[in-house]
Amino acid sequence: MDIILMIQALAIGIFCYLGSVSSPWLLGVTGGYYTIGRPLVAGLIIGIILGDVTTGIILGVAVQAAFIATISTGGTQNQEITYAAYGGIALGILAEASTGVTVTLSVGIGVLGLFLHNLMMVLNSGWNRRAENAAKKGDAQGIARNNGIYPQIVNFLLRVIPIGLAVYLGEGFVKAFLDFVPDKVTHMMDVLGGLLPALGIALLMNLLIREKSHFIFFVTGFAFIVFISNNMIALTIFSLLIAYVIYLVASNSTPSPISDDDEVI
Amino acid sequence: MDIILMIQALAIGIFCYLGSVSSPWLLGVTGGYYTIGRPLVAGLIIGIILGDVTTGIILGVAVQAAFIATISTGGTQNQEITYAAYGGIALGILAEASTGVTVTLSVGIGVLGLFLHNLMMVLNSGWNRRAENAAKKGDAQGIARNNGIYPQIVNFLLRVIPIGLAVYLGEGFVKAFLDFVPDKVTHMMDVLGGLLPALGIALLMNLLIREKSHFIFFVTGFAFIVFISNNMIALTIFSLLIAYVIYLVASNSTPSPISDDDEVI
Amino acid sequence: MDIILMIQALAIGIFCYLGSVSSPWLLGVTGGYYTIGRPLVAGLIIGIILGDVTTGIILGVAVQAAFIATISTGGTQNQEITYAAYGGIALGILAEASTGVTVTLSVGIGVLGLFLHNLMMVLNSGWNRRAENAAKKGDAQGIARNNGIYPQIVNFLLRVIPIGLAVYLGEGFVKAFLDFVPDKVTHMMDVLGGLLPALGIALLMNLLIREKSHFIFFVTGFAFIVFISNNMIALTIFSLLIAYVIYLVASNSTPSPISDDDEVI
Amino acid sequence: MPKLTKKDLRKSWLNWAMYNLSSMSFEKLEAHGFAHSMIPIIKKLYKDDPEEYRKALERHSVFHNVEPQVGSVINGITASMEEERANGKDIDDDIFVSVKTSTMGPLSGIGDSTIQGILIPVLLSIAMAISSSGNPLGVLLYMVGYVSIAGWLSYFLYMRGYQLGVNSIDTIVGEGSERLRDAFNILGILVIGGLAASFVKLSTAIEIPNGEETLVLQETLDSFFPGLLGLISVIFSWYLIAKKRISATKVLLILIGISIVGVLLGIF
Amino acid sequence: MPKLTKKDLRKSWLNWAMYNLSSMSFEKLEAHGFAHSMIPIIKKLYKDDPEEYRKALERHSVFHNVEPQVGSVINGITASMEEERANGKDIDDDIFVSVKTSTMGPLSGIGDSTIQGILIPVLLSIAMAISSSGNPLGVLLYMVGYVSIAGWLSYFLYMRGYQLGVNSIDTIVGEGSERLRDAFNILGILVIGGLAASFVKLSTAIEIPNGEETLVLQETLDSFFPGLLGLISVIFSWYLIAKKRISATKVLLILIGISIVGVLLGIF
Amino acid sequence: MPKLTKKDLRKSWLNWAMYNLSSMSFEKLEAHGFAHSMIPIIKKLYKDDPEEYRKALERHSVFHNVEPQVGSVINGITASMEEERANGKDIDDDIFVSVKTSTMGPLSGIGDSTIQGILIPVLLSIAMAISSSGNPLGVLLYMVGYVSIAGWLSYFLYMRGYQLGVNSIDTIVGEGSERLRDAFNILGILVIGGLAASFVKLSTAIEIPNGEETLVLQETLDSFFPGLLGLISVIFSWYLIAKKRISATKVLLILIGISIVGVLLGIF
Ligand SMILES: OC[C@H]1O[C@H](O)[C@@H](O)[C@@H](O)[C@@H]1O
Ligand SMILES: OC[C@H]1O[C@H](O)[C@@H](O)[C@@H](O)[C@@H]1O
Ligand SMILES: OC[C@H]1O[C@H](O)[C@@H](O)[C@@H](O)[C@@H]1O
Repeated sequence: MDIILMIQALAIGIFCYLGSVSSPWLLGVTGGYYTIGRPLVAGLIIGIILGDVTTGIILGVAVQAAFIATISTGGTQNQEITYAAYGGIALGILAEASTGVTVTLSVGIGVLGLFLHNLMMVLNSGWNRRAENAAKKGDAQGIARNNGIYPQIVNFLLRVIPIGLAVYLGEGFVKAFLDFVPDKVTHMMDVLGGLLPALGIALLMNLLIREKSHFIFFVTGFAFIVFISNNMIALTIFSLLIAYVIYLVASNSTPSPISDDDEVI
Repeated sequence: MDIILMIQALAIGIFCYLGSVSSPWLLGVTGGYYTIGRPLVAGLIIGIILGDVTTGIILGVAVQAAFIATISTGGTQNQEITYAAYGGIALGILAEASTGVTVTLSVGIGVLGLFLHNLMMVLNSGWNRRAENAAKKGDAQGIARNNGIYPQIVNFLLRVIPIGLAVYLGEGFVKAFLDFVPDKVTHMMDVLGGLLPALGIALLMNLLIREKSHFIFFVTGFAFIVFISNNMIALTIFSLLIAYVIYLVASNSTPSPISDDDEVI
Repeated sequence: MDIILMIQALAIGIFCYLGSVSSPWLLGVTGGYYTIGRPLVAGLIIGIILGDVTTGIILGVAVQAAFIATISTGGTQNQEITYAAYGGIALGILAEASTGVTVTLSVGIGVLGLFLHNLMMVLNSGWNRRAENAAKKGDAQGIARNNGIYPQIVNFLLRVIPIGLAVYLGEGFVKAFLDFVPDKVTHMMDVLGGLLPALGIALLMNLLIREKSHFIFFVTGFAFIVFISNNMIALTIFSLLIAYVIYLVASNSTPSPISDDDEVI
Repeated sequence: MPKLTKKDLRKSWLNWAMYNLSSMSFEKLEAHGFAHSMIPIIKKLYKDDPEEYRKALERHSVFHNVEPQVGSVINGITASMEEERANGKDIDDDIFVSVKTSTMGPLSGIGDSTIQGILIPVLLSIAMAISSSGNPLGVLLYMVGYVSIAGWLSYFLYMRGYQLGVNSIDTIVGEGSERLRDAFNILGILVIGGLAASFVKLSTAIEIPNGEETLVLQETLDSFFPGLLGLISVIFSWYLIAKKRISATKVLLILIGISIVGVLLGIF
Repeated sequence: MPKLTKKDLRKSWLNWAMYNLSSMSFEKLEAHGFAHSMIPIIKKLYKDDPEEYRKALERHSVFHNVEPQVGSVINGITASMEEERANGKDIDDDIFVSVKTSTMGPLSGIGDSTIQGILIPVLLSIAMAISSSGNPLGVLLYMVGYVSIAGWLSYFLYMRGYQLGVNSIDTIVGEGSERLRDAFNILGILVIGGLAASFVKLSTAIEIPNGEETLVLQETLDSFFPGLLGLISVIFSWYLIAKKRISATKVLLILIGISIVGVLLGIF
Repeated sequence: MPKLTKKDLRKSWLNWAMYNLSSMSFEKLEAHGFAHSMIPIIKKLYKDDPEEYRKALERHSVFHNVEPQVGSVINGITASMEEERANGKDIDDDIFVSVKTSTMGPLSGIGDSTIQGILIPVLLSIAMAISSSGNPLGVLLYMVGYVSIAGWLSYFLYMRGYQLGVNSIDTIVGEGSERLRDAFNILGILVIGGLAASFVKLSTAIEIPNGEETLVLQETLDSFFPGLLGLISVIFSWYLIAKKRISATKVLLILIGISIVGVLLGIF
């Protein structure tokens, strides 16, 4: 019994590694971070590993909703989504936790994971120095090894060990904890699960909204879903139309640098 | 019993005065005409005074719907909404009239009220002359009194007396009338209640629609409510988007007075 | 019995002629091809002739849906809609066929009809030559006859005879055929009925879509119906708004041929 | 050097906010309301010069009319101009007049249509939705909502007008603001289109016998254009007012007539 | 001085409206329909000059093709030009030809797409909604609606063309009208997008076993994009026609083939 | 004349696609990933010139950071520039540096917001709708969908960059592309508005006694603006981040605090 859980925990840890932002093996971020690394996909994979696909997917959907708008720019992330997904969903299934609890578990693990991720980035400086030296010596093989292979050993260990252990040992803790937890706290977790996406979306807004008038578009998108059609494809199509019209407006104006006319004349 | 009704009638008359367009006491039109003066608010107030808040509000909503788009510009109004609201709703509650009948009562009283309002404006010419003289003499107090105080006496009497009497004496008349009234007539009143907002809206259109193409916007607004989402907030948000796009279009064109180029060159 | 059907068949043939694209008698295409010639209208007329208005209209609606976007440009048509409508719907009623079968019948007859229509256009070359000669001789009457009257004899015969015969003789064939036809085939016909409008719409798209970006509008129109409001009037109103905005955008840019400024200066 | 304090300005604003229309007559409208609002300003600036004091009172007692809440910006501008004048700048009566007359029109246009045409009806329709079965919450929401928005707006615009002084005129009547007003205009038209759909209600009672069944005409209309009769009523009323130049009262009578005749004929 | 009367113009319009395509052939199309329409005009203007009469008839017997209802404006313009010519103005045959050839194209483009692509399908789809269960009201509505709109349009445009004469050419083919046509084009594309959604119907019959339950694929599709298969069918057909240059008839055969094979394979 | 073959380019692209972030550190990020990607190119072009070989490796080992999938276009451009240089054209290190630095920013901006802000959330939300009750179809759809779109994009952009070479810089950072990026920006804002509405969920538990009945506040809110509390939460979070410059982690703590306190007070 122990052995099976150990293998399962190991497998989950390995997938957590494969889905990490710097793992190269699945066409880099394309098949890794942005595919295997998403909680929705993690739900399916963990469900297969633990033998309960349906629960896995349902928890995957819940965690994905809370992390719908995580964003990684310039190497920084607001939450370590892969740790969060593999740690949280796996423990959620094992401890038979509700979606609210699973999301909260994920958030907690995501915060811890962010430390480990940053630790890896710090340690990578060492490999970087070796790669620089290889470049100076004209040693292409050295670059390839110090860029593509060695740092992955660290990354692998930093993911497989903690996540593997958490899954292997965590079930009991979580279950015991859940027995104690009053209804109020479960409710808090549900509330938090609903609030969390606000953070990621706020970060996206911070990236995209450059002037006050842009708020009109944000509120329009919100209103579309809430009042008109609760369907993201529909919204995307109408947004394309609006963006296209704005593009036309901008195209018609800028090609004519009239304000410069004075100089020309 | 009589005494209670008398006090109630008086109170209603006073609120009708406070909600009038020229009453200063509630921050002028802000808290007066545009707040206390609206049939919706009148419904609540009359409901409190007559001891039946729910009926008051329900009738207030009905009368408000018929007067949703009254507009006062340049001192002229299409209907005297405050007389209409206080007279109509109060009698409606007292006579246990239906919403259709209450709306019709309001319309009738509104028409009579418009005469009284215009009468006040005529009489104000007298106070105006006195204020002019005060100004010529450098008498600031005289201006304040002849602008802010004395004319209000007339306004007060022209509201409290007729509305007070109407409420005090009207119940019996209306009830007797309602006993006679055939179903057909009640139905006519309902029809009229539904038609009335057309008048106010037509006046607003007259104010806003300046060229044929503007009809596209009017019909779009109509279609939005009828076909897409029966929610005025949703419509307002989308209208903001459209108005903003039109603004962008206009901004991109006009800053470049190209037609003047010839002169410049 | 035979006689009645004969008269009915004849009447249907005559309406098929009156609704043809070159028949002048109902204000040309206005009352003819685009009114009497539409399957929807044909359904009503055939229903009256055969004494089953309801079935006629229901089949008319079905066939009209399949032919909603037929288009005739430069004398060419993608399907001969009038033959299709009168032949298909009449046989559909007589053989008590389902809507799917009726649509398939119409499609088949429409293909055959296209040959006959093209045959008429070829034969008209003869009348054209006579009209040319009349013009050369200054014979106005000759033009009128060779343009308006004589070619109609051919058109009349090419419609009344085949459609009349088809209706008169076809009932038995169709019924016998339907007895044999397996369910699968009926289902195929239903599928085809749903697919057919794609052809006409594709031809319209070919006419209207001139650049890739135009696809945004096409998909928006589609999405509007599918996601927002399944009502063509609503879509038309919103399309007017969008087209108007695009028109404003275009108007603001082109009147100022700024790129030519250099020449001017 | 006389200077206006915050207190003077607040008093002046309050006088305006309260007494703008309190002696309204057909020929002078807000004339004395404007003067009333200037009293605290004039008292402070010209307290040592009775003649200037008198002239100032007279100067602001001329015809004035503007949407009062939005129009408070003019009072603010005027206060700042009076202050400059009292401090020696050469501003004669003509300039005061032209400032007022050039801004009254545009401000009334945008103010009336935005406040009475958009803000109030939209707030009301939200409140009505909430209160439709007698719940006071919606009414209270409207009262608090409207008073705080409009009260703040009036105060803010007064102070803004005072800060920017004459320079703000351009922002009000310039080309840029015209575009903005055009945009608000379109916003207004869209919203009143929606108001029409929400509030004008007319349905026909006509039923057409069709074989054994009867066809309820209103249902047929609703199947392709709900509210069509309401739309027609509005456009008809607009046509009478805008194209036939018929007065509002006569249109009211016509609508009453239509209701009566329509019901008698069994159309509605 | 020969002058055309209202009666002449009406007769000419009616001749056009009725006989525009009545002798249509591949090579001449509306040539003689146009001549037919000019007969009342020519009779009146050149009744005293047999040679001019003859030449005029010949002049208008050349190839012509335009959407007939919108195209009546050309007949009106031509009538006014013939009148001017009969009154001495120097208008030779070339000008008549160039007026016709320059307007035929744009008018057919806008006419065919607006009338056959927007007006008729939209009217039909309203009528079909009303008549879908056999009620004749929708059909009657279509008949009355279309004939009055299109009949009025054709008449109005003829008369308008006559009034404005050659000057209207610019309104038809100028830059302003091009923008208008572009806008109508976009209107048309939006509307046919909606037509596609309303009328192209394709649904899959595929069911995927999923544990004990079965997954109905069409329901899954509907949950995120209803009508997706219809949209794909339309774009596929458009691709064949516009990009692969396959004829309409061949596409028809392909659609038939898809229906047969799809049903046989259990896809549809 | 050394020439790059399709095979070299494929290898280079693959190295990039896999190893772009594999040794990411705070100070160098994709520096060595870029060098890794250039190895096949450099091997082919400078195999006979060890010094150039060495210098090229060094040249591409400097700081680099760009959205990896969209950024592959830079690798393509660089490959083509290296080829030209190896064939004698005078391209010195500065130009390589400036090409990279000028394109990194815009490409990351558009890439991060379009891929992480639009493409992935929209695909995910479709998949989640399908999989919401445990059906794996949605998840599989996402996996196949995302990998094929992003994989193709990355490959296509690399090859395109190679074809166009330095000339493509203008298409990336020029004025036209800025307008395009602005449009994408607006697209993104609209979509994340919708994401907020779909995913941020907050509802109040407050009930107001009203006579005998109780008023469920959330129902009242839903009657005029569903999702209002969610919208407020998002705007509040944005305000903390964008205006108060509070870090994401602190905002997370604040949200946790709100959940706890709100539930304790009975608000949520
Ligand atoms: O911002 C550009 C880029 O920066 C880093 O490389 C990572 O965070 C990527 O995920 C991101 O796309
Ligand atoms: O039109 C401006 C203004 O004119 C008068 O003062 C009144 O009718 C006000 O209600 C209105 O706002
Ligand atoms: O394309 C213009 C015109 O060409 C021919 O005359 C016919 O096909 C008409 O139906 C069409 O409108």
